[in-house]
Amino acid sequence: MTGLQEVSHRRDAELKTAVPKGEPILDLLGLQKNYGAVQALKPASITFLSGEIHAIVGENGAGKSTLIKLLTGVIPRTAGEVRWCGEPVQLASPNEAIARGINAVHQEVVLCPHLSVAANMFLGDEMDRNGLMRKRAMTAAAQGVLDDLGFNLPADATLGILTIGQQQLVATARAAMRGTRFLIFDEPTAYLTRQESAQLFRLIRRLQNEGVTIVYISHRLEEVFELADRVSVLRDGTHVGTRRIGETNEAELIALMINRTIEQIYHKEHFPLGETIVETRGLTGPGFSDVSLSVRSGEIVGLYGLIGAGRSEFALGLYGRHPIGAGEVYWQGRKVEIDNERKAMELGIALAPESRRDQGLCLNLPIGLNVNLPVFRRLTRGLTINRAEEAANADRQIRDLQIKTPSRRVLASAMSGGNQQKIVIGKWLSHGAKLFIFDEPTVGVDVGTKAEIYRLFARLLEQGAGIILISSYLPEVYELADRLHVFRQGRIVASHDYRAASHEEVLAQAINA
Amino acid sequence: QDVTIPIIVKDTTSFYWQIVLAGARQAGKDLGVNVPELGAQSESDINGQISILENAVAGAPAAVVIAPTEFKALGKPIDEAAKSVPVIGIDSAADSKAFTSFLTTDNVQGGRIAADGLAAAIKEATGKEEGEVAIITSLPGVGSLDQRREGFLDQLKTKYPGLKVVADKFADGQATTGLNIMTDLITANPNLVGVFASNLIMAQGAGQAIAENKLGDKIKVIGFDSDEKTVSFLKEGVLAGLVVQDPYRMGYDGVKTALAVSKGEKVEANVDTGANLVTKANMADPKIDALLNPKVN
Amino acid sequence: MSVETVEGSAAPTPKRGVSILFGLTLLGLLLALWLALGLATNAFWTPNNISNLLRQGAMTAILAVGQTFVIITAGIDLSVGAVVGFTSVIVAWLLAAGVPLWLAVIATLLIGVLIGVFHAFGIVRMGLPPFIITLATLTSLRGIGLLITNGSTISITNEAFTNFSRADFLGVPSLFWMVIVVAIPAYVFLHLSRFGRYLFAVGSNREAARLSGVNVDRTIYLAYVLSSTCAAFVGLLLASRIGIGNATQAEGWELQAIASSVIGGTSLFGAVGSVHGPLLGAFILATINNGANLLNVNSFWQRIITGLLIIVIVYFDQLRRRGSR
Amino acid sequence: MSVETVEGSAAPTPKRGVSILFGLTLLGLLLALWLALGLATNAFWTPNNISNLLRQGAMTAILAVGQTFVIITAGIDLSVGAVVGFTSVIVAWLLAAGVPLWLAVIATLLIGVLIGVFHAFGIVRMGLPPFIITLATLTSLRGIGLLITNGSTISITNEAFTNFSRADFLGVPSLFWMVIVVAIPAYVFLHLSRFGRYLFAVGSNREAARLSGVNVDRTIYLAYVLSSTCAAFVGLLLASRIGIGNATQAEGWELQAIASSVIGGTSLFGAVGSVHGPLLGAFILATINNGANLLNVNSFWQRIITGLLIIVIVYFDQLRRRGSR
Ligand SMILES: Nc1ncnc2c1ncn2[C@@H]1O[C@H](COP(=O)(O)OP(=O)(O)OP(=O)(O)O)[C@@H](O)[C@H]1O
Ligand SMILES: Nc1ncnc2c1ncn2[C@@H]1O[C@H](COP(=O)(O)OP(=O)(O)OP(=O)(O)O)[C@@H](O)[C@H]1O
Ligand SMILES: O[C@H]1[C@H](O)[C@@H](O)OC[C@H]1O
Ligand SMILES: [Mg+2]
Ligand SMILES: [Mg+2]
Repeated sequence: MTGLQEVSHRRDAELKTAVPKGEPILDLLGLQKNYGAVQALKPASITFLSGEIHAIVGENGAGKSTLIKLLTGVIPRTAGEVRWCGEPVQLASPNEAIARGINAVHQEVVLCPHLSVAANMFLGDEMDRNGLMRKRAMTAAAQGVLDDLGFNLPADATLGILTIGQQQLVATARAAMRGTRFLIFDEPTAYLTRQESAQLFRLIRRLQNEGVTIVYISHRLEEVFELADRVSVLRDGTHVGTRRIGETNEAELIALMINRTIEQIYHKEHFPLGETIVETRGLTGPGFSDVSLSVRSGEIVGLYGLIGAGRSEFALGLYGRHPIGAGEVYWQGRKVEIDNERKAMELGIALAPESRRDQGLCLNLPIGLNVNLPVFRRLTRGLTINRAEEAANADRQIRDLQIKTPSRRVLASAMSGGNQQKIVIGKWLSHGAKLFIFDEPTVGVDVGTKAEIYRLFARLLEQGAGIILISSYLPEVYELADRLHVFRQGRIVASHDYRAASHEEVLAQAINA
Repeated sequence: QDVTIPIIVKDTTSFYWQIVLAGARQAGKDLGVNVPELGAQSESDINGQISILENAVAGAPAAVVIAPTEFKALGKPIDEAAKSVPVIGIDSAADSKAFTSFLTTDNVQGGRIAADGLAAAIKEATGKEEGEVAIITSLPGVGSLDQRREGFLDQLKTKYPGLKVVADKFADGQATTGLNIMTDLITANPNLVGVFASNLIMAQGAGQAIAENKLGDKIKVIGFDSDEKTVSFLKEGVLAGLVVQDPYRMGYDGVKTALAVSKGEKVEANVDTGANLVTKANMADPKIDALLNPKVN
Repeated sequence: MSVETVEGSAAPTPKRGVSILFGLTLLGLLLALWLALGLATNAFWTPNNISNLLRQGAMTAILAVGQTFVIITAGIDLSVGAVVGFTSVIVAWLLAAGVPLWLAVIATLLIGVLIGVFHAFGIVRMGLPPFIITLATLTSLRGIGLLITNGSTISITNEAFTNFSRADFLGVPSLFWMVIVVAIPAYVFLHLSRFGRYLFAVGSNREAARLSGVNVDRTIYLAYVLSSTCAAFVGLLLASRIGIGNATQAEGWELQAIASSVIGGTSLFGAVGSVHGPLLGAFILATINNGANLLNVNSFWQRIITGLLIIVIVYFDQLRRRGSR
Repeated sequence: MSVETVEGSAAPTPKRGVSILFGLTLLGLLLALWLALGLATNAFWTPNNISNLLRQGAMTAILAVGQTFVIITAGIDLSVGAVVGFTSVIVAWLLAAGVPLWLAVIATLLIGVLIGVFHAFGIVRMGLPPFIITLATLTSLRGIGLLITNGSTISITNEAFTNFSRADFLGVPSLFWMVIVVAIPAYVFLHLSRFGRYLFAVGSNREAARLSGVNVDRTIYLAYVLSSTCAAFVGLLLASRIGIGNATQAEGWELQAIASSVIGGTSLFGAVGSVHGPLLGAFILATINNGANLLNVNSFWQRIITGLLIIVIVYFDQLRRRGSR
């Protein structure tokens, strides 16, 4: 026995008493959740069958994560009933859910940044002997699980130094190890590339084979069709239907989700390329080296690579957040030293960073303040801020990006994941920059809004800006980038013009296959 | 200067103890003795003073002069110290028979003197030893302040039954708190005729309240110890009187006695350095004037 | 911070009977206290006592406002009490040395600015925790003040200066006017200017603020300078009020200031706070003391009651905040 | 959080010359201090003085360990000084009432436990900020202690009890043995048991800990109970050392304890800390005082130097930590 099997031996024991495959294991009867006046989940009734992979889709703010939080005892329900193996259950605390073998990988990584990877994986379920923890054994076991899953991560590293994508892998490994009967994934592939996603899918199928029931939430419909047995759709907190996967198609799901159709997700307009806005020559810094690329007015430059390939680090370096070791940056033909973020902003660079929680948002502050943060200087009249303009700018971004909120005064933390992501994007849209760097801009954003965001990109290009688009979702960079650079271990290993290489080629270059 | 005689006061941050230290310093100069000046950061820091005593003894001095912060608590540590060096007590007593010599004012007596002074001032203003009075103590749990309060209250009870204590307040060692308490006392007790502010800081705070409200004629305040500020209050009639001790002499004679002891000379076991009531009337006396203007530095 | 984002944590739901109290804002609680004291004592609502009360809360109130700027950035300034004592010495010393009043005042405020700069330098450049650098200045400043005064006090003979704190203007004590003089610009700064927004952003997520182009270092300098300058200003007021410079005064006022701020709803985790909150907090504390004195509550009971009232008031305020979410 | 996760912030890189100092751990810095004092004074390395030093640091050290548990959960316990004073009164009172020593000791420790339970209750059930609830007990406990003693002191006549703090065992002062008696289980608890790990988890991300099935409430109870119990234990030691019960003792020790903890590397944002750090911090502070006394430094200069040394020591320690990342 190695890795995952070893630590999940309990699973076998528990599954002996399990509900037969295909029978209802978890029944929701009129389950409901209100946050104050907000009805996040209107009475919903869904049945999960033992051993199935059940996908849940819906627009941002539709109530998917809320549903998950109810099932895992994170938040108390407002009304309704939950039946577990036919018995009504309270699910009043995470403990209760865990005890029944229900576990989740939440949309926002909820782990302890100060603890090691192994400590996080075993948190709440430590191995000990005579009251003393067996730290070495836990590290070894955790490493075994990570290796077994094909995640290239050190079990003894402090979690906080990992990138957000890597942290998500840890959360996945942790849940896989502990979700003994019912396992929920809330957008697990948000920060993952195809390569890592494939590993995850293998894991999910393996768990299914072991008899675990899986709930899978994603905005990527192709994943839903690849994995799921059945799919439920939420719209505005209402359960609008459940379909067998073989009996539906993308168009129907989208129609159910947003009550209208979308002709084209990847809204791409080609503009005549203008003068070069920025050019890097042999740029080297922490996490990337010898990166030479240029961005022209009207151009989208895509960066693709696996987790940890150094794309985000390059963006932060260019933006002046991290020190540059070697190489030059030319801004509109002039050599510049960008040694802090403000200098970058003054030149006309905007960066929407990849981690909304750590870098993008002031979570316990209002949406309005978050959206306006980069532009307060412009909103200032004399000593004070022009409150009318402040409100107008915030409201405009909320409208343009369809951020689902009653008011700009609501705290960012009360937004659904996708809506938070839209705030991160919205911060920069009115900044009037020349060069926009979007690092994973559509993570967790629903298809409808995605199309809207791409339209906004086009508007920026039309105004003469250039865009660096970093994405782990190959179709996105592939369909949008005029020029696509593939990163591997901090270097550009290949560059392609618009759609010049196939998906497979690009992927192979990224993983050095 | 091979002979070292440390002096340990209660609290180095108050003027009173600076005068003691000045006296000790002068004695050191006059007698050719090295006098480290030690003390805790607050009069209520008993543990701090014990530590300082331990450290001082560790340096193997010729003798130690100490003003114990607390009667009972310093007893054993002084016994302990006296096993290796002669110990001279000043200012306040301790529960120890180990003092070779002891130079002090009696704080209970100081409280009685304050009561006498207050009664006299009230009588002068109203013609009778009657009315409502109050006492403000800077900090609870400080031995010498407790003794003054005790002496004051006892003297009122036995000698001046007409003076009724309507408020018995403890502050937090801050002049501003003394000031606030005093203004509130004035508001809440319109018939107040006298107050005992039992140390320097409280006398400053209470005096300020009297000055602000120009009540020097109506409410008589007796303070304890003196500095430039309280002396000027006395001159202006804001304060009716001050009980003053002779800290300079305690410091000077403390070191002098300690040196004598270390040389094996015979010294007096108990010296009363005296407490006096100072009023506007007697403040010009040369003897009093010397007490009010010690040669600090 | 994690603590902030906990959702649906076991917030006890208010019970029926006492529900009126739960709906009260902090201002309501203060007024309720005043009402109760008015009923319990004759002296409370006299003009004289109201003046006293306004004077008594004034200095803590100003300190608390300054402190709040720092706390909003998720920092802390333990030095303010020491700065008050120290600057009272500085101004007394300068006046004693014959420096003209206006110059002495400006010089003292400048000292406040410098202390704040030093704190921010320690935090930003040397990477020290705010707790440590301000604790260090707390300790050192008292030492320097004691050295200057040789452990004693410096009397202030300048009548104009010492009369100031006693004076009234339009029937309101000058000390309270000083609160207004500080509070209005503070309000404009914190709630209406972009720098105020930056304080919140830095306190909420330093990295996000930085990537949004906020000059995080400068924001931190600003916060600590404002706090120390408020403290130096209070040092002037204190010197004027008690007519002396004394380095050991204002001991423990940092805790009073922080407590006022937290009672006023500021979160020690940063990013939550206002200007009016700490003012209310400071006057709630002052009212408790004033009331206890008027009621002639035993000094020891007074401490016990103060502790209990703090719990009760903050509890009600927390409930209201939760309820309104 | 945000503050913690900032990477590669402008950490000034150590310059050549002084680089040896930068490599020193906190223990190294303490030893360097001892070495320097040994060279500067004859008295430092005498057995008598070492005993003194060990005694003088002991009480703060124990308080700092207790405090560290709380700080690791991102909390704070301002009450510890007051608890020390209060429990010194309790034990003196019980002994004066003729209660047998063993019972008095146990009862006093139980009072410590109860105070901790009350704090955790306020935080967990009433939703009060730790700063507020512990500040409130700080205030109230002193009041209750003063009421019990009527503002004065209670003498302890039990010789066995008062001799304890003066005794030595194997040439080491009993007070220092008490540090060891606390530190070893504390180490096992914090670094080797799962409960210790939960403290870190709760401080790092309360929500994550909760979702992992960690009993967050119980963990918080544990932390505050440990802190108060350590404080009650120190109250016993203090009562033994000064031979009286006095409610106003140990004033400001909470700051000493927190400072020792932070000097020892604990982060006030939670989730960073150890048992040995606060011990070293406490003995560094004790050494500074002891050394200044031996060197006969003027007590005002002593404060100034203490402040500066705190800055220097923490600065070096920060540099080393950063460097080693
Ligand atoms: N803590 C909260 N307080 C108030 N409202 C909340 C809170 N959390 C979520 N909501 C609201 O509940 C609704 C549903 O949110 P939820 O997170 O379930 O959406 P979701 O379907 O997961 O969306 P996404 O695809 O963006 O993740 C949203 O309108 C959201 O604003
Ligand atoms: N603070 C840090 N300390 C050490 N290494 C780091 C740190 N931050 C990032 N790295 C490493 O730098 C490399 C580049 O990471 P980066 O985040 O730029 O990758 P990426 O291509 O954007 O991938 P991702 O999808 O994970 O964001 C990775 O190996 C990462 O582990
Ligand atoms: O005599 C002194 C007293 O012992 C101390 O407590 O306060 C200063 C002096 O009055
Ligand atoms: Mg969601
Ligand atoms: Mg990235």
